[in-house]
Amino acid sequence: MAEAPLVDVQDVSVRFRRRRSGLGGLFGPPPSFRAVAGATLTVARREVVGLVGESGSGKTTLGRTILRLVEPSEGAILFQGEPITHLRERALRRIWGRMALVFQDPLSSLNPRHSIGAALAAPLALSGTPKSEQQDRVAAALQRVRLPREAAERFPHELSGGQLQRAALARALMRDPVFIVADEAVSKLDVSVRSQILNLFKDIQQELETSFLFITHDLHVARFLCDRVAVMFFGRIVEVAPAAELFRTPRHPYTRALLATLDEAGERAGQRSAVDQEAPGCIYRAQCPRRIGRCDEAHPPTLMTAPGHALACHNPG
Amino acid sequence: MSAAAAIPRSARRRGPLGVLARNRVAQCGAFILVSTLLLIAGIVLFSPYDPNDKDYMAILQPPSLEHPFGTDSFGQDVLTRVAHGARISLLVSVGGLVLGGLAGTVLGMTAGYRGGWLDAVITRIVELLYSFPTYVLALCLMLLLGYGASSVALAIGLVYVPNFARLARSMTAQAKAENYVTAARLMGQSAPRILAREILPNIAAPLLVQFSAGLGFGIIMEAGLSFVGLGVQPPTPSLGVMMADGKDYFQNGPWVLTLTGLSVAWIILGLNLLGDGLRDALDPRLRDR
Amino acid sequence: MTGLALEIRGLDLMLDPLGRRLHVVRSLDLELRRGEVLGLIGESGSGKTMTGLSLLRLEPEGARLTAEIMRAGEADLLQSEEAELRALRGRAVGMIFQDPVGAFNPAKRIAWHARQVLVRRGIADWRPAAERLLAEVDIADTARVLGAYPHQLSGGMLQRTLIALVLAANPAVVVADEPTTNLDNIVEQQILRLFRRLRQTEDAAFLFITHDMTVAASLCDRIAVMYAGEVVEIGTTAQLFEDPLHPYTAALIATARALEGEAERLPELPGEPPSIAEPRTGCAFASRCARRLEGCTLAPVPMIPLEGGRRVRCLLHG
Amino acid sequence: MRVLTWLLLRAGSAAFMLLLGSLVVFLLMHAVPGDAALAALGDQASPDAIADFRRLHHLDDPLAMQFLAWLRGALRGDLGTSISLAGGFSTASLIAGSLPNTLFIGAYALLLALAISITAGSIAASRHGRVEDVLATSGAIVTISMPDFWLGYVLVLLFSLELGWFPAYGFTRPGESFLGALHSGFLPALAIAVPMAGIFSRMLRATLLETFRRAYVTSARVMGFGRAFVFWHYVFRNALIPYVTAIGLQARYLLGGVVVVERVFGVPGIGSVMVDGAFARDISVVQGCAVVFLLIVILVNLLVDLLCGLLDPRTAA
Repeated sequence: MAEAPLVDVQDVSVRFRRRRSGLGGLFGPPPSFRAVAGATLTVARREVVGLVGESGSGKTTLGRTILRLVEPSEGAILFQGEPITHLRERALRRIWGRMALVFQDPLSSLNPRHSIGAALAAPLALSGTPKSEQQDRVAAALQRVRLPREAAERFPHELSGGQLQRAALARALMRDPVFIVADEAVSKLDVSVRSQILNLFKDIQQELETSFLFITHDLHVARFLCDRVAVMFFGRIVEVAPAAELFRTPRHPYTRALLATLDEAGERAGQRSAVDQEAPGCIYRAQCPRRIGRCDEAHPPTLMTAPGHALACHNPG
Repeated sequence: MSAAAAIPRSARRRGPLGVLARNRVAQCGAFILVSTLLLIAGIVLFSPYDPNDKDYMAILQPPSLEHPFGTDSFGQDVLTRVAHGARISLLVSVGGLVLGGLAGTVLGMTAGYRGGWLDAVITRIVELLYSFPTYVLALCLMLLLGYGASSVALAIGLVYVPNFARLARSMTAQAKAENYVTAARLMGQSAPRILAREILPNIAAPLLVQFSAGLGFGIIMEAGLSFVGLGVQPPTPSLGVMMADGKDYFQNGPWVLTLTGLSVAWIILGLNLLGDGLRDALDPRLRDR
Repeated sequence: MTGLALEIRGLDLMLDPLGRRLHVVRSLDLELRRGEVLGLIGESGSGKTMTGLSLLRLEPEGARLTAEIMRAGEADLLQSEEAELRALRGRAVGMIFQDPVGAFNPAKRIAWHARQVLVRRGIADWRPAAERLLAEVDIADTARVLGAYPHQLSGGMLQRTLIALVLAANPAVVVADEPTTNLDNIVEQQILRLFRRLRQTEDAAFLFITHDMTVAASLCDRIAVMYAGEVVEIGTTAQLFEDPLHPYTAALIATARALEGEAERLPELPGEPPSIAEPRTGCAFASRCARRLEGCTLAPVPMIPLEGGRRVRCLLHG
Repeated sequence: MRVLTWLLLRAGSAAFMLLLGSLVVFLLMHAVPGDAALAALGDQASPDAIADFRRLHHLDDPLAMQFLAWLRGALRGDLGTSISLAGGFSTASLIAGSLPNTLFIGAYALLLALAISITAGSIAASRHGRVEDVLATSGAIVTISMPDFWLGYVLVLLFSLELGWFPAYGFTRPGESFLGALHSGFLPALAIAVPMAGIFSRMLRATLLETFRRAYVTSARVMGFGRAFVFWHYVFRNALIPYVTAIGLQARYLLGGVVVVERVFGVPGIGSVMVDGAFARDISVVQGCAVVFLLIVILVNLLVDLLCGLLDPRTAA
């Protein structure tokens, strides 16, 4: 009997209303669009799941929805078996103790007016930890991400990019979360620093057995870190598979186009064109080289094609 | 492990005091203000004349060593009266700005952070207040409250509520979308705590700049209201009252109005320079140019 | 007549923000032959963008630029007359930016932009010329693109348009500053493919600035690696990838390889790039270098010429 | 069609603001201490006369009814009767007689301020950091530090009493002689315009400098376009929207200034009417003037919105 998943995302959709402002917002784009459409995904205990896709694919929104920073308009989200789909902020605060988020830009995620030490100690102060113990735990957290002790007295603007991301990770770990969403956490870092941070993520994951949802546009990064990878296109998860399998035998035409960008001689992928979300039919059909008649009729259902390999395609390769 | 190498400390100090240490314009403004305030205090304490001492032997005397700013139609020493008047005007303006600043900031931060219907309601009220010409709003309030220094302060406060509210609202809404606020929410902090601890320190600087610029305008407003006779009432010597008085014998004794106004402009210039310096140094877009 | 599209000798650029002197480009030598693509690789703050702007003489106000030689084709870029420099911009050296949306005047249609560029070149009948130019960069519906405002077009489309407009002036050198970094993977590949085609059909030489080793490898004939304001190694792409000489180059390539392969752990370069404001005596990379020698921190390391036009700034190869 | 709908919506919202504002003014004025009947009839009035007066003016009706009655009247152009002027002048006729003068002075001042600020702001920004910039910037900060009414007297001292170029007091209505109005209105308009111009040119300079830093300006210079061309087509054109918006936000200061400056120069404008009304505690006059002032500001803002919509291709297209 398999363990119940830590995070269970069931058929979640997120609708955003477009803001109407000025003359233009009035009749331009449709008043709402689905940033996430019918996403189903699980993250098991100790598992690292990658969420890859291009900008605008909805991967960041899905990550934030799982953390319930965004409320889904349809579907359900279960965290450790408990439905959190429509909890209010007050109730969420209890859940958030076990979840954390690491941002793309660490500088923006740390309050410029607070020292690193103060930022790390803030959640401890809330839970009434005595001052002396706070200091010890801050020091321990810094050590875990391999920052010197004195970093506690520094302010964010005094740290370099790599140090900042370490500090941000240390803060995310302060409340011993069981699940961390990392949103493009290494994409802004310099090449020579990125590998340090990627290794650090891997070490922390193995040491603390934390589950991760690792959002990235970089397929190499996803392969390096993740056990399973989900591919998103225009709000839909089109394929989920164990990382090695996905990179060896991608089946969705979009996954194939994406992977083809990895090697230079890759096959030609079509121009990206605007997608009408509300029209019936597969979301990818306009660009798809394997389009068949059925693709115009309905978006393909997500089916398990092999153990752990989910696919939404009428005519997979 | 070289990731654990020493992290150098940034030498530059931040915050208003740090700005004062390196911004020439702000220094200039601060110098004008401090020296003028000291001068005012000195005159109020040590002037040989009382602001209301009438000397009918020395009516409308042009500036001299004895009376550096001359005397008015009652033979009162204009410089002494300007010092006392400046004290009143400053008090009125500071009082008004503190009231307006507090109310506006609270309203704006609430609207910006909460959003939704509360934001819509507050925004409408603020927009409405902002649509009244300054003196029109003040006049209505003066009629309601009766003339006098405290009413003027209230009127200045009311006029300035929308300025602070708009600023605080937009900056709070911006800050709310910032990652550090999201991070604080995820760390379990409550809304009031986030507003006070995370957001306020980050938006305080522009509010401070607004406050300093507003002080100058508050003085002008007090002067304007008192000038048309609907503000501070004689014999209380506010700058506006003195200017109103001075205009009556402008042709015979132009120095009363001219020098009083010049003093007003001088104080406001100090405030504006200080505000400008603060803004330039605190606005990241204008920094490092 | 040297046959070089671009020749730079001893370029130094000193910035002066708030009285702190920053030496952002240090004794830089580069040369580009006609039709060549040179990759300029470096991390943020390595001075690669400043090098690009220097070629257009658009260094920030108050900066001090010195060089022995700086020529693009026949044009001397070391002019001091602003009017003469303006005449060179676009014609001697063109530039393509990272953010194609920001490169267009938001208040004007694409046609307006095309007209300004073409009329400046003396083409009165600009519209057919503009349509031809856009067709050359694989834009199919030229009429729609010309009639659109910048905000109505996608990033990839705008980048194509900008490339077409820059090439319209037949510059000797095109500086492309991270032109694909802001684009999605698939669009990025398309633009890179366009560059690969253009280098064969156009006379211009390309200086391709990027932080991405893989991108550079797929496009460039030669690569120059910058670190903390200096070029530390320059050579053909094959030379660099098969046998990187500078430890920094070697580390970059090893990291890229490890990520592409299925490594369990990535090779780490300790520490972080030095701040450009820090004073330095020797090699800027010494503090992170595993093969550091005694002499590395004592005196500035000169560029050491090797066979096959290769150069490296490292004492290990002196 | 889109524009029309937008206009209708925007006008509706403006009308709502005006209604809300009228209500606020009505309530404020109603709360003003003192009995309107006593004020109108004098202390010696008999109780019967007072009762008659109150009945005649519906002073004993519920507040809501009184407001509705006032509103009905206002829509018909009847703003009540002035109690302070002999002969029972109607408030509406007082306002109608004085409003053109105020609008004339206001528009005159606005034009002067625009002319000064566009010149000074453009020069300062394009000569950033040089002598011209320093001069313009210091000039601006000095002018915004001067009370406008005091500046009025200084101007009178200079241009009327010393040089005799302009009248020191009094105003020729634009209806009688437009040239005369231009001549006699110059000093009051200038007194309002100079501090305004200081504010405007600082704003223009700041937005121009910000626009100068935009990527498209660098891009234009890269294309080799001339300095003047880049300034007008790239910088100035794109700085216009924030500039116009900022000017719209100053409407309440500009009209506020008019109220006081009219007193200085004896311009028979609506500001003077309002101040006189306030002295006489003439509620109907003050109320009418306040609402008309509110109307002007709301209309100005509507105009600014429309102008910005036209200037922005994102909305105009």
